[in-house]
Amino acid sequence: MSTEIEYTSREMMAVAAAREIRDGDIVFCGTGISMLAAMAAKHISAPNSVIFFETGAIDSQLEEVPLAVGDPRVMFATSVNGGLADAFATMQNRFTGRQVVGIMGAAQIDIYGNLNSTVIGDYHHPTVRFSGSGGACDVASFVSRTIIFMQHAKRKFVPKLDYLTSPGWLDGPDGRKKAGLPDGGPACVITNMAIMGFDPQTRRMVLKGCFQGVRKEDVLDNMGFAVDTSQATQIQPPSAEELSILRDKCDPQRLILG
Amino acid sequence: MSTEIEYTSREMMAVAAAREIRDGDIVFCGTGISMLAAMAAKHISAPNSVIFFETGAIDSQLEEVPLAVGDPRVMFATSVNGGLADAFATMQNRFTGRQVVGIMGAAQIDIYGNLNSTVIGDYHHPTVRFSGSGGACDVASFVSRTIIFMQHAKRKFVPKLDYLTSPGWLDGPDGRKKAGLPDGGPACVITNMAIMGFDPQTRRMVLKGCFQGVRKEDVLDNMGFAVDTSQATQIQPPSAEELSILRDKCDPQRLILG
Amino acid sequence: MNVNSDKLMSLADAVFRFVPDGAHVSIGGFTINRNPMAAVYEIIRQKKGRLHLYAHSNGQGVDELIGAGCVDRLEIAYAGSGRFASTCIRFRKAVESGQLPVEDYTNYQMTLRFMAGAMGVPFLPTRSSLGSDIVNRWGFSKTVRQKDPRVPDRKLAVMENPFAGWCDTDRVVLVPAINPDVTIIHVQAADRQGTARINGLPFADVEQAKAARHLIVTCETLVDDDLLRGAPERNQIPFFCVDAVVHVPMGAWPTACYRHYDYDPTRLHHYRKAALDDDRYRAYLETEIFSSKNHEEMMARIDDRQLEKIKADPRTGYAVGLDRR
Amino acid sequence: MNVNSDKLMSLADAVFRFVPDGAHVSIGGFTINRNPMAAVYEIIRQKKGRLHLYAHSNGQGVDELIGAGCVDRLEIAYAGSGRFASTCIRFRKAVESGQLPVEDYTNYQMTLRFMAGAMGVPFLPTRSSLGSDIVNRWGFSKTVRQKDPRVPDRKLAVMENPFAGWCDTDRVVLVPAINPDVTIIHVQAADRQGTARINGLPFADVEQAKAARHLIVTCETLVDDDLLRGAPERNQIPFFCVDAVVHVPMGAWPTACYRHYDYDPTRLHHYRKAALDDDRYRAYLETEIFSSKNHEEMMARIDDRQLEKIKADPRTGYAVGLDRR
Repeated sequence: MSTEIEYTSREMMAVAAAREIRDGDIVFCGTGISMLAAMAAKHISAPNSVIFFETGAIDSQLEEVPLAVGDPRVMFATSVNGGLADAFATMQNRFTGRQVVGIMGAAQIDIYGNLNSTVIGDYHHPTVRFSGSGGACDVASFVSRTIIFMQHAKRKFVPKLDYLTSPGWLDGPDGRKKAGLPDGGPACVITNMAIMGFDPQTRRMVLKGCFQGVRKEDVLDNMGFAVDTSQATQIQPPSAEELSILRDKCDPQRLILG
Repeated sequence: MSTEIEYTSREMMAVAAAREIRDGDIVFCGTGISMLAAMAAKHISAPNSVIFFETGAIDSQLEEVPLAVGDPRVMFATSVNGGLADAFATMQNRFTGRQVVGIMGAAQIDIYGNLNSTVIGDYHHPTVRFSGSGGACDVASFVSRTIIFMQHAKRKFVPKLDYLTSPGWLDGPDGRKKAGLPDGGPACVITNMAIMGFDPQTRRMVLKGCFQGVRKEDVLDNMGFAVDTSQATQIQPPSAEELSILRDKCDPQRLILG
Repeated sequence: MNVNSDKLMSLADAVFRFVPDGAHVSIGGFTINRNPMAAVYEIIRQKKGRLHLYAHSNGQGVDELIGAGCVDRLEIAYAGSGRFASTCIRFRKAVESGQLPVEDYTNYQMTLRFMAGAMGVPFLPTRSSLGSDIVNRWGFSKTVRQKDPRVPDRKLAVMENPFAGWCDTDRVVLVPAINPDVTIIHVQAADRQGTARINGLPFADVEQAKAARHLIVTCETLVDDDLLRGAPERNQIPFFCVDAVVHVPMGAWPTACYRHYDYDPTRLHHYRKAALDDDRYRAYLETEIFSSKNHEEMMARIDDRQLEKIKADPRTGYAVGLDRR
Repeated sequence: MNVNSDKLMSLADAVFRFVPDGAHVSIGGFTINRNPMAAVYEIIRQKKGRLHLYAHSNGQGVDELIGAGCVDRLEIAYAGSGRFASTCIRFRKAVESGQLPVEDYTNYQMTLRFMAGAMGVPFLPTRSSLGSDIVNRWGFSKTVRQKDPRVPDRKLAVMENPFAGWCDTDRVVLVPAINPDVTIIHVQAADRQGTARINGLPFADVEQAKAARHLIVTCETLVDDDLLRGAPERNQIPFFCVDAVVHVPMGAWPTACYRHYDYDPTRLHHYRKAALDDDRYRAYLETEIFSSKNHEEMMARIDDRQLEKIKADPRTGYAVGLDRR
């Protein structure tokens, strides 16, 4: 017997990302849903994961959800309150950087997981200007694994980025090596419909799995490029326990969950 | 009327160096007599001078004389206890570095004020091995003015260094510029016999003044190269006040003064 | 570079003396935290113009300076204020309307640029941004770069590793040093001579401070030097880097000042609403900034109950349970 | 890199596990202060050999490791212990007798090399040493450099400034990163997970710690994590950098540990006298180090009155009025 529990796609996304975090990972968090994912992971499958922020806070004890990575809530009872320089060095460092998983979002993504968070349109005369890289390009450059949040929409999954802010697999299997970047790259893209992965040979995006009630065709209809869907599975919906952790322990005010 | 006060050549040297420190200088100190000079200067002519150490201590309140720049006495009641990286950056910094005067010693010096504190003899098979640069080369490279302590002896004032550890004026007026170093260089050399300066045109060493009871010939006899002595004056002996500050306030245990 | 023993002055004096029109300026803080807002408002009040602004992710202060028309050129990594503005609103309007030339770097690169300035070297290396448009696209034209000797001749340089693959690295990006004419930071405590202490995260304030030709430190509390020198491990800014010490309680408001007050959601939402509309924004500038003589007067107009709500809890350093919706 | 929650182990275990023969090692501290001496003695006791040692001005610890024959190669800026040895005595003997190849850098360069290792870049730039023999003469031959993949192919590189005279700089020296196999530091306080706090000057310990593949932290006091997390501004080492936490009271003796004890002039003079003579030094190694099982036993043999004299005064952090002649 089981009871149906209602949940939102934001909740599904946060839970899906939390499941990707392994025990012992050092989790680089941005603003918003990525913080919830990291907070939830610590309560579920990765109690020894470490949450850290580009602002310099290491292993923040998040009693309340921060609304920015510069929120004073990230400074409470950390292991060390360092500076930006320390935080980014942790990711570029040859030993600690290998253990970091970065969670990030963007305005556009291409088939190799490269991200744009700078402009839509011409760089010098943009139609839309976004915030810019912040630490996103640094994280994408340095760490061994990134998890990307996206809304599934044709204008966001594009054949060509208007601006390549953060390197994914660049132009394929040797792209990062040719450019001079460390090993590593995007592990998965979590959207409101599905989880996308990257083929280990071609480094091109593939559909890994659909959320409950989503068909492969729905996913493809909302993308500006085609991807292999042959290996796609059905994603397990959030369990009652996962939802209760997310709702009660991570964001009781629903500041991020909405 | 006046009373003759006995003093040692070490005391004369410390006082002579203290007189070179200007109010507002940031004084980089090494071990030994240079610390005494800096401590004395704060009590005499440069109350607003700042004593700082390569170890990272800034404006140390020296209630007791430290026996090394890593002595815990340098850490007490400072403005900031930083690290080595901070200390050297202060000297390389384009704004603060210009205000720093460095005090240092060496095993050998040449006519352009270049210093050796590494080896006597062949570098790979030395007759005598010294401590090496430490921060000396850094200070000599970065700051606008250095004061050098030396024992006056032929084997120490040499035509050619066995190893150039710390750059002075290198090979003359354009030496530092050609090498790529910032402006600045040795201001004077204080020995147990005299104060040497550097000709502003040629950057070659000259005799600025002899201590009480020392003749120009004595100075020349103790050097491995000839210097212009035409402008040499008689150096004022330490005043009673200078001596009492040095003895009573700076080194009552005579740990450095001997 | 200043070893005077008393550098205390009014904010109006400090801004008047050290922030001339056309100055290259950097401000401390991060998004909605510890921005030197009192100084930002004073710069706006004194109608400073043609500023060249350097920022990593300084957020609120950057947006208000841009909104008031003080800024001619911007070098930045991230213009956002967390959930209050995923992209800073006046920044976005200025860029989209073609009024604000921007040079884009990453957060680490901006940090390294300040660090290089503080260290006195012309550049520092990183592996960040290889293969990206941060390397390939430049915001400032050659002409702009050649005209101002305070701007380097190129945005960055890509270089092969001269140590034959050492550290498994083939290539690095060199980013040029920044030496601002003036940096302004807001700290929790300073003494009259300028020794300063930051609580919580220092962000890149220390690098920004040490990179600058002149440094204005505004402080939440002015303390005796004995207090700071009793625990010098906790101080970050040596006094000789400082030119002006200004005592401004609530000097970071409406951004947060750890262990003193939280960010002010009411004010940030109010700002957001004003910023979205040009007319409302003009009114905001007039009634909220220009019509007040100084920060004290500006703060006096804010409802005490609003300020009470953001007061930091002594255990956590922020306002526990604050309504932030 | 280790996120385990309990890394507490004995010093013997930590040295056995993380300091194999031939390891590339760096130790913290400066001249006669906060050297990880207990670990140094344990390395000697375990007769570790062929170490490649990196030091800036670490002083006493470096000299004892060299004296005991543990070190095959040394990269260093300064081998001295202040007034107790203007040049470290066993170091000097080893170099003059041709037994110890040395590569010379400056203190800042060694610091930058650790910093580069910590930052994950292959090099960092400085203006220091241009025109000097530190640039021109190299201690390690090409053959040595080619044989060990843990040593870069060149000592340093001189490079023209690619930013056309930016910062009034024409040229810089690039110094290669160091990533030691293991770094050992002694701190005032740590918790079992590895978060560590240094009081007084950190020297270059933090850079050395973060540059290393493995990190051993010996601590004067073992504390609850709550205590350290109550003031994280004062902590320098995040726990995930740490592999072993070892509780060793008097772990820096005979060098100083700020706010706990001063350096021990009696012992340092005793060491000096022993070091000057080969026979006496062999006896020193035998009776003082090898014959003791561990640091506790070594300390138990020291006269309590001698240790009482070096106890730190609570106001200043050192032993006021200590006879240091």
